[in-house]
Amino acid sequence: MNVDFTRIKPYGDTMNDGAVQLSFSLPVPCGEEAREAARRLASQMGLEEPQVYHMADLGENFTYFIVYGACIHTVDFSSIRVPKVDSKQMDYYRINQFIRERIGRKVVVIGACTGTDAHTVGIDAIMNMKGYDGEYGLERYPEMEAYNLGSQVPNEEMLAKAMELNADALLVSQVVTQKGVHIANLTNLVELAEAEGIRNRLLLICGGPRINHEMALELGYDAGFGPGSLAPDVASYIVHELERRIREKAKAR
Amino acid sequence: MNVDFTRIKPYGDTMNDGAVQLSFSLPVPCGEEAREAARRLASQMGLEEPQVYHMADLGENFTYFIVYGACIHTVDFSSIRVPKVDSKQMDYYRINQFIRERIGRKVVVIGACTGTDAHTVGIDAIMNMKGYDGEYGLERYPEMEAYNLGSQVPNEEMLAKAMELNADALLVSQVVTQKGVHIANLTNLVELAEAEGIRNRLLLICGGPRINHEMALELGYDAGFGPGSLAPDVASYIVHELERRIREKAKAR
Amino acid sequence: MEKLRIDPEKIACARQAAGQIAADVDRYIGERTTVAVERTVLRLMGVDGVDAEGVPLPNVVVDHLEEKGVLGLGAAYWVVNALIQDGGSPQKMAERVAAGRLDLTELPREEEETLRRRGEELAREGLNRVRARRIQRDRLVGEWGEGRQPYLYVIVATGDIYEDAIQGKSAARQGADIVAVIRSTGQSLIDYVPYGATREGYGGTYATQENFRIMRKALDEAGEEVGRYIQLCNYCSGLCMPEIAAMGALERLDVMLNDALYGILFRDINMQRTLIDQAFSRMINGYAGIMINTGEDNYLTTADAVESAHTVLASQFINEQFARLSGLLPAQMGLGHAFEINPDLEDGFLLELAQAQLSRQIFPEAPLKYMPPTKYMTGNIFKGHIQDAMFNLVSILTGQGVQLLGMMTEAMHTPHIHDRKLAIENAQYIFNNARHLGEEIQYRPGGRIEGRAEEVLERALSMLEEVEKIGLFQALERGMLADVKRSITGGKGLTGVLTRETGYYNPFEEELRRRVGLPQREGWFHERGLHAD
Amino acid sequence: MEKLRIDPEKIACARQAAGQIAADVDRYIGERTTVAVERTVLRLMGVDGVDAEGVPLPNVVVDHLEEKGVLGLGAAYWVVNALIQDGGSPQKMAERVAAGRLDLTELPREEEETLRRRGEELAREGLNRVRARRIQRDRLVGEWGEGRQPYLYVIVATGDIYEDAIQGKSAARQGADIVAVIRSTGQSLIDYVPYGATREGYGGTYATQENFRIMRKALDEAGEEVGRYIQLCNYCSGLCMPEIAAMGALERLDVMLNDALYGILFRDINMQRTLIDQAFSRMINGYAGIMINTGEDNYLTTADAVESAHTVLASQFINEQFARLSGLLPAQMGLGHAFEINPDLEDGFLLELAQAQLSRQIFPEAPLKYMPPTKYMTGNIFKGHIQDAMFNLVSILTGQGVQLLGMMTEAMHTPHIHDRKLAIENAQYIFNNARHLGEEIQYRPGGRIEGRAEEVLERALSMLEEVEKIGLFQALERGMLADVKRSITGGKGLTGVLTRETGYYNPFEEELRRRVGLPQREGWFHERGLHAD
Ligand code: B12
Ligand code: B12
Ligand SMILES: Cc1ncc(COP(=O)(O)O)c(C=O)c1O
Ligand SMILES: Cc1ncc(COP(=O)(O)O)c(C=O)c1O
Repeated sequence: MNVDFTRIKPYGDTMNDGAVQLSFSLPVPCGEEAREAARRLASQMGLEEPQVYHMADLGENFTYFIVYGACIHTVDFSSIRVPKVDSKQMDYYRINQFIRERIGRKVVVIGACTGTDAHTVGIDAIMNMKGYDGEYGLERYPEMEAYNLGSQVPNEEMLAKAMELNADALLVSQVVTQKGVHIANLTNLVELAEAEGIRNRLLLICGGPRINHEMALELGYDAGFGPGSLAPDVASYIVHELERRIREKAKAR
Repeated sequence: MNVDFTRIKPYGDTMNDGAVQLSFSLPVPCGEEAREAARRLASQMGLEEPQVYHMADLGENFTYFIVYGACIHTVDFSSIRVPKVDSKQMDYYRINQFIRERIGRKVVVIGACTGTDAHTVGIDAIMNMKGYDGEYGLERYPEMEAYNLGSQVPNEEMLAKAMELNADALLVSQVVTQKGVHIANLTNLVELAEAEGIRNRLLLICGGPRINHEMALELGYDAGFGPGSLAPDVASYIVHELERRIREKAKAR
Repeated sequence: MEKLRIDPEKIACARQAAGQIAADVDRYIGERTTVAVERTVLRLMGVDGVDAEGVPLPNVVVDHLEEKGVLGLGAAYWVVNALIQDGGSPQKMAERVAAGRLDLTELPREEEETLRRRGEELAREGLNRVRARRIQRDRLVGEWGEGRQPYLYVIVATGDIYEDAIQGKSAARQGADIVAVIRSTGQSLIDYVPYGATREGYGGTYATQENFRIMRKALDEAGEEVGRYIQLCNYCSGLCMPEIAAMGALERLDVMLNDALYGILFRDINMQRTLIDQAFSRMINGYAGIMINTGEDNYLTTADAVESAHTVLASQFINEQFARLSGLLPAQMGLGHAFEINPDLEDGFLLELAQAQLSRQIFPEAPLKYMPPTKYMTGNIFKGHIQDAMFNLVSILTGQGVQLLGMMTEAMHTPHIHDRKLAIENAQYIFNNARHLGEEIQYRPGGRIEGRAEEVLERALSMLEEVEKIGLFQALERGMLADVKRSITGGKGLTGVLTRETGYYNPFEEELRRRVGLPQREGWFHERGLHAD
Repeated sequence: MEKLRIDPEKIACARQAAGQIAADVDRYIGERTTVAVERTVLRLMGVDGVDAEGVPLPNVVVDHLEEKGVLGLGAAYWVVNALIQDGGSPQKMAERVAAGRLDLTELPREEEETLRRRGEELAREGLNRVRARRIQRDRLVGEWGEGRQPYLYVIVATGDIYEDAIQGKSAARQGADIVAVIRSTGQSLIDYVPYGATREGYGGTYATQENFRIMRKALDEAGEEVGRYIQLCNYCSGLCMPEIAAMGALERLDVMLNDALYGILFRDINMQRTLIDQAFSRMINGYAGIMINTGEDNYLTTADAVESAHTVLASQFINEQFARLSGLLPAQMGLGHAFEINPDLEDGFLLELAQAQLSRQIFPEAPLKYMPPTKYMTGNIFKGHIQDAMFNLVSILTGQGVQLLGMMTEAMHTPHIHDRKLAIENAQYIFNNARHLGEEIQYRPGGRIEGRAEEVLERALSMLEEVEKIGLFQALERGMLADVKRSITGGKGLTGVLTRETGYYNPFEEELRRRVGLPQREGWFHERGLHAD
């Protein structure tokens, strides 16, 4: 099978058949007109021959649909470039060694689950002594001073702590994302840091199930880590970036 | 909640949030670029903030995605009109009475699962003596002569039988739809009937899980019946339409 | 039917240890009250509404008394006094305090007996309103009927009470038996109850009395139409625990999340505060005929479900004893547990089954609340949906009471309208298709399942014995529950804890104890006096 | 482990009745052959390819002999004769017949002994090729390992063999143990095997020898990489049943759908034709070490699964006996049954469990082939996915051998690439998570499950006794199986049935019987002679 990577299409069982499954509800009463509405919506989404295979009355004049169709859109896969945290990945031992050799002092890191968010499992996975998924958390790193402030920490408190401890990096976890609350909260932290004039002295790092690096950059962070991240991913990034900044500053002087 | 029926949108938990779930595979190796490709495809389909919540390596350079996003398209529900088989629905007893009183002779009906299709359960549901879902099949109707030719019946054979028995209606079932084989097969039957010059003497009716009335009309049939159809639905249609035609012919003379 | 052969002796010992643990705490909290308890008293007297700045009147009055340093006598003392001196209703009185036109502490002080008479009257009135709601519930259940257990419990959590109402009605029509309105993040840590209808919460909707009313009305409408009384659930938890109990009792809620320890462990609320608040809140819930749901399931979101299974059981024992001390009947105790074992564990299903069956046998009358897989739910909605199916299977196999339906979209968002539909279909299919399977299978004596149950009970027992030895406060300080360490003076809300001064007066607690048949605190004071000499 | 207490006496009686039914048929078919059997003989001799019009050479030669009215002696007779007379290979000889340059009946006739010598030689050569493939399979399984039972069995059905190869490899990487290539609609009714690689079928892909090769290669590649021998399955069914067996044996297929009655009931193939064809096809499958899968599951697509459960069991007994007569070992008998009970039936799961466990106990060594829900699958893929999960659960609980994975998209299309992935994940999750559940549960003696099993066995037994009395042909005429009535002279392919004339020669059957240790038909002729007098 030859794939034209400049024009890839969904695949079910035949190259370029465009097979896509959809499901959604519409605020209309269940019936043939509802089915037609679902079909038209799918058409607008670029599905040819949309088939409503299942329709269910949800009550209150809502109807649920499961639809299959053949998507007409294509994507140029060959031109896709995804920004990635591109520091070289090191392990626990190499990271500590790197700090000793290239930074020469302890790296201070503060983590928290900020705002009203109380989902600490993610930030704990990165920071806790006992670690996660076979990797020690940052608290265990001898060359790091890691402070986990826990959950529901106001941005102000986190920044105050950062100044008090002269932190190198802030690790912010955001798990609740309903109505974009994480965006608002993350943006607010950056703004506060800028207002305090300490934005440039800090590595601002965020993470969570709906975070990715690209989006973190857009929000004004230095890096973002999504699902499945582990302590060495973050630590590798921190120490490399820190070293780079220290070097740059040295040069500038 | 006020719904603007001229511009309905998918609904998750807030009016007009556009929530849509998608799944599909792309012929690309699993990885961040694949995720981005999926996101772009979803964007093209009109999903804002598409989130790839699940990505799985299918091997052989295929990747599967589950995506959610907010659809920007709207549908004018208020203007939707769906063509429906519009004969008045009658029950077993009324249908037979109708035939006796208004047609005055037995109605001859031939059914079959045509082409290479061997799925007889659907046509049997409509025709079999013992019936289906609580409704007797056409074979049971005293005022009908119903012949079920069974499965894998060539179109030619079905038409020959129609001429031999001077049939009023042909009931064609098509269940296998892969690569549009049902369309080809159904079209072929209409063409043959026209070539034989008997198209107008017959009610051509098709049915099956992927058939609907609108599509049947497009294919040149008089009516189409989809999933969940029952014998009285079809019989009601047949007898009304037959009576109408007989009346018209009488007038024309 | 006793399906697992487990040692009744061990169960009895565990229950006794938990009883002792709860009794120790009860002694401690009997000497204290909280701002939330006092606000609750005001609410039960009928105080409602907010002042010009939007501060709820119960807060205004209690803050006023606290400021004056006199709250240790109980809000009721001052309010009843004012009513006698000044006439009017508690509401009017509160409005005057709010307007700065009344200082409760400056009024002349009535004699105790007069106070008591008026106080008791108010308590009777307040609790009669609660009783009326309870009677109304019984009548409606009688008229409309209700779902059978395991109840299908779903959540709505749009953040907008009007959307919630639609989603709740839709859920009812889909087959739900219980609809819970999830609270917005953060509400549990605010020391007042928001007021009025609210339309923007995050991850949930604010619990307000008006919101309770809106949902109650919506579900009654749907319930009448579908011919099934639909139970309404909210969160009686956080810094306003007893106030929410009162609000729920007045608005005919049917189910309340209400745990003796949850706030301490998962919201870092001060342990004294929560333990005092829960006791009063549970008396109200008990009297209102509300089923409580405890939160043991939460342990397994941070701790490992295999490793920490016994902590769930131990906590169930403790919650049971606290509930008993507040007059809740076993049939009102929706003790929590959860299907949180890693789905990729070989034979994990056997362990789940063991735990669910064990809880069933240990708490035979409790309508156990069974929580779905959440932690190991991923973006793979298809896999998630079958995890939920296995969860439903365990439930019907072991006869759980309240089935908090798992959503295939657990890992992404609070439920969309159709997520609930699919979840309900899932449970209905499994429950119906395997309805009597539990009656038909037996567990191999001495097999993996029985062995696991024994092990969990064993470990729960030794944990309870340990806690009994050191006391619950110490145990919490050492992090024995959910791996979370809390100090007795740490956490939120400690400033809201007060010692009951001599003459402390809470006519509602007294009346509640009378009506429910619990011994009076006074009695206990005397007793203590006796023990002390 | 005998989990259901069922009467061994009844099982023995049923087995005996089925044995008698099969023996009666065997007597009948021993006197006959079919065009397909004769074409198979040619294929085993190495005849392959098509003539100028695209007609397969085995057909050309057999048609040629039929035209001349001499096929009753067996194709081997004429071909061996020609080889001796004329030299060359069977292939060359067939090509010459195709070109019209050779009339086999016009050559001088060799003596029987010479014929036999050459015939046996050809048979040995042909069957040695089969044996080599079998040995190769054993070696590869040894080298790469294989999946554990229940095997994860998936289908590919794109219609295009090259897409099938991709999908098959992808399935292997996803975890499949067996990959079946579904046939295009209609192939079963054509009286020849298409030739070469094919790229357009409907609802499936044509079974051709080249297609077999392409898939075998693809799966070997994937198998080597994933470290698990991937079994290839196709359909040894329809008018070319034994030819496909030969092709499969030569291309190292591992599993074949192969049922003694399926073609009769579901494809309206003449019953004599199918019964003769199946016997020879099964000898080949047996010798090739292929596992057959029977098609009892199909009964439940037209008949009701609760009502007609016993017909499935009865047919399993019959298939077992036919298989035995062809030298198949129990370990090669993938007897079919299916999870087709209406999911909305209360306690339907209990009935499914009873049936699966019953089959397990009655055929303890057979790797039962368990078919997923199909009939009650709808466009609701989410519900479908959990129906499949329950199906998987029954399988792991009862120890089935081959798990034909259910697809959530059953009601819409042959599987898409990710449908398979989700289906495999489903089975892997359930199998692993409940791995030893079967060992841990027991069925309540005399309970609903045991009662159901007894009832099904009882009814199967009386059905078999009835069929034994009237004979299988009569039973089929009366519609006793699958509610389908077939006449002994009706259906497709009857013209392809021939009486074996005196002197009929089929060296492959003889050699197969010798190698497998079955009695020779000749022996049977003698026997009959004895009985007859
Ligand atoms: C466990 C859990 C809880 C526990 C939390 C316990 C605790 N101490 O953390 C409890 C029960 C208390 C809870 C409560 C609530 N929860 Co909750 N909860 C979950 C659940 C089941 C799992 C989350 C989790 O632990 N994941 C495991 C960790 C390891 O993954 P992670 O967070 O993604 O972290 C990884 C990466 O993202 C990354 N990472 C994360 N943070 C950071 C930070 C940095 C700097 C870096 C580098 C990396 C990084 O690294 C981690 C390791 O790989 C999810 C559903 C689900 N299955 O995802 C819902 C979920 C997150 N909860 C949800 C909600 C709504 C709530 C409530 C608001 C409900 C309510 N109204 O009562 C409450 C309130 C909590 C609050 N105030 O925030 C929603 C959020 C919806 C949304 N998208 O907005 C979810 C998705 C469930 C749902 N479908 O409704 N919850
Ligand atoms: C049962 C079944 C079989 C049985 C059929 C037995 C029989 N005698 O009918 C058996 C096992 C033999 C079979 C075989 C095959 N099947 Co099949 N089968 C099904 C299955 C499970 C159910 C179909 C059914 O009986 N539905 C119940 C009836 C009552 O519904 P219905 O047909 O929609 O009929 C209703 C209406 O549509 C309408 N109607 C139907 N016809 C007509 C006609 C008229 C005139 C009117 C008015 C109304 C009407 O009224 C009926 C009652 O309400 C479906 C999957 C599924 N769950 O749908 C696959 C399915 C249809 N089969 C499929 C395939 C591919 C095959 C095979 C080709 C596979 C193979 N290669 O071996 C074979 C070959 C058959 C062939 N040559 O056609 C595919 C078709 C894919 C596609 N869309 O093209 C399906 C969808 C399964 C799948 N996902 O792969 N199959
Ligand atoms: C007992 C209990 N209370 C309350 C909550 C809700 O948390 P919050 O305090 O954030 O409302 C939960 C969470 O599930 C719970 O189990
Ligand atoms: C035993 C058996 N043979 C063959 C088939 C396939 O049918 P066809 O004959 O159309 O290839 C099936 C269908 O599942 C079957 O069970």
